[in-house]
Amino acid sequence: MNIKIVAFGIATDILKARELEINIKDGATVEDVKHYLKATYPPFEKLASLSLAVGEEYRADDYIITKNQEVVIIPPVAGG
Amino acid sequence: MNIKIVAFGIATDILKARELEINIKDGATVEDVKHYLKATYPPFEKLASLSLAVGEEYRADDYIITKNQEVVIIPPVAGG
Amino acid sequence: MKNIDIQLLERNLDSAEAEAFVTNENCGGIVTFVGTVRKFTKGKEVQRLEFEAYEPMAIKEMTKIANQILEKYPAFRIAIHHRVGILPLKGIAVVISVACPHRKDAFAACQFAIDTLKETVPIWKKEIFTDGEVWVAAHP
Amino acid sequence: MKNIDIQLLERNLDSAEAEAFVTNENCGGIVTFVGTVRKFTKGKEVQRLEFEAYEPMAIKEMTKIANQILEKYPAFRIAIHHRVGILPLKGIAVVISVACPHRKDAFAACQFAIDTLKETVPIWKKEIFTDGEVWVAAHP
Repeated sequence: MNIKIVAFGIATDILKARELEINIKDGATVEDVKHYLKATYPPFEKLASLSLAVGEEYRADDYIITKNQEVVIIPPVAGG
Repeated sequence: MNIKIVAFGIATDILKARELEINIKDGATVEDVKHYLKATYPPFEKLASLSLAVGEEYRADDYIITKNQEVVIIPPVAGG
Repeated sequence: MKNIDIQLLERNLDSAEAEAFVTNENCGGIVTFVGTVRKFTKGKEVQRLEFEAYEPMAIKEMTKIANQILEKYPAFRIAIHHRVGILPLKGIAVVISVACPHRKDAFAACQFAIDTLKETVPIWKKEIFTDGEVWVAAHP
Repeated sequence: MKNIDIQLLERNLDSAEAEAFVTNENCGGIVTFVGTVRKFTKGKEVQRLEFEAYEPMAIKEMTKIANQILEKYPAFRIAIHHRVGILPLKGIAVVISVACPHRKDAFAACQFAIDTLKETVPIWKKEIFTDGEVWVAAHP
């Protein structure tokens, strides 16, 4: 299935894009997408943390992503 | 000796004056003045605390007051 | 009566606005945290900052913090204003103001709010130096 | 550079003045405490407050607190502004603002300052109700 990836902060620099579409197995989880990202873009391995959000909420590793969902990469936050 | 007493807050109400002069034995201490005040004006007994200042500093009970010094009554403070 | 004021702003923040929002006659203590841009990070001189936010989720996470404050503390009102975009030196990055009947709770609640904001709210900060730039906290 | 700003004022206090004084490019965290007049004390409605200060000693004691803050905490600047005279409902009685490089110290220092002020500074507060008045904290 295809899913849309949206990047912020340093993730934009790593992907060299704000958004991209990836093809991943049906029923992929948040953990699967993290593996995909780290394998495809090794700089993700070096970040202090890596979270994914779906539907404007942080999602746990076992969260199952469905077709056409937008997955947002949340690298270490630094507000304040 | 004579000393000048200056009152603030509720002490003004108790003394019914901002200032008064009292006659007390030579070499009287802060403790002696507190005893004098409590004996002469019983409402001082009922306050949550009673401190005296001389020269714009809080003084301990054994501080010796000298002639013509100004003794300031500091009832419980409530700034802020 | 609305008790929560959450804003992401691309203009100068003014702590007086947050304080005015939270002030109310039931509260005796207002504690306000203002986070400003420091001139030096690890000995390097910062030229300016750039804040980027995942805006809808940032608003949602800041609202969660505010609701937590109202549940966990005897707090009546809270304002959280965060800057986005380019910020010069000494500029204000964040203002958090909390009003409680008593001061001790206001200190605890305000500190909880900024500590949590720095952990959960999807906002990123880039420091721009004369000789480069870095995404703050990205790497261990 | 003067790092301490102590004032007793017979006009409306403005927290922005205290914050502006403490803001500096070495500090990332400013914590401000604002103490306001609450409408009800023990169920009775307050009409207004009157503050009386033993002014020279109050200034001296507030300066002591500020110096303690600069010694005990990694604080760069502190402002303490206290109201005297008649204060209406919701009026500001005190503003304390502290700037530190890091926020945790600014919270601790500001809280220490207001806690100590309430114990040591010779200022008295009279609450005026519709049916009488009382010197706050005078009796146990």
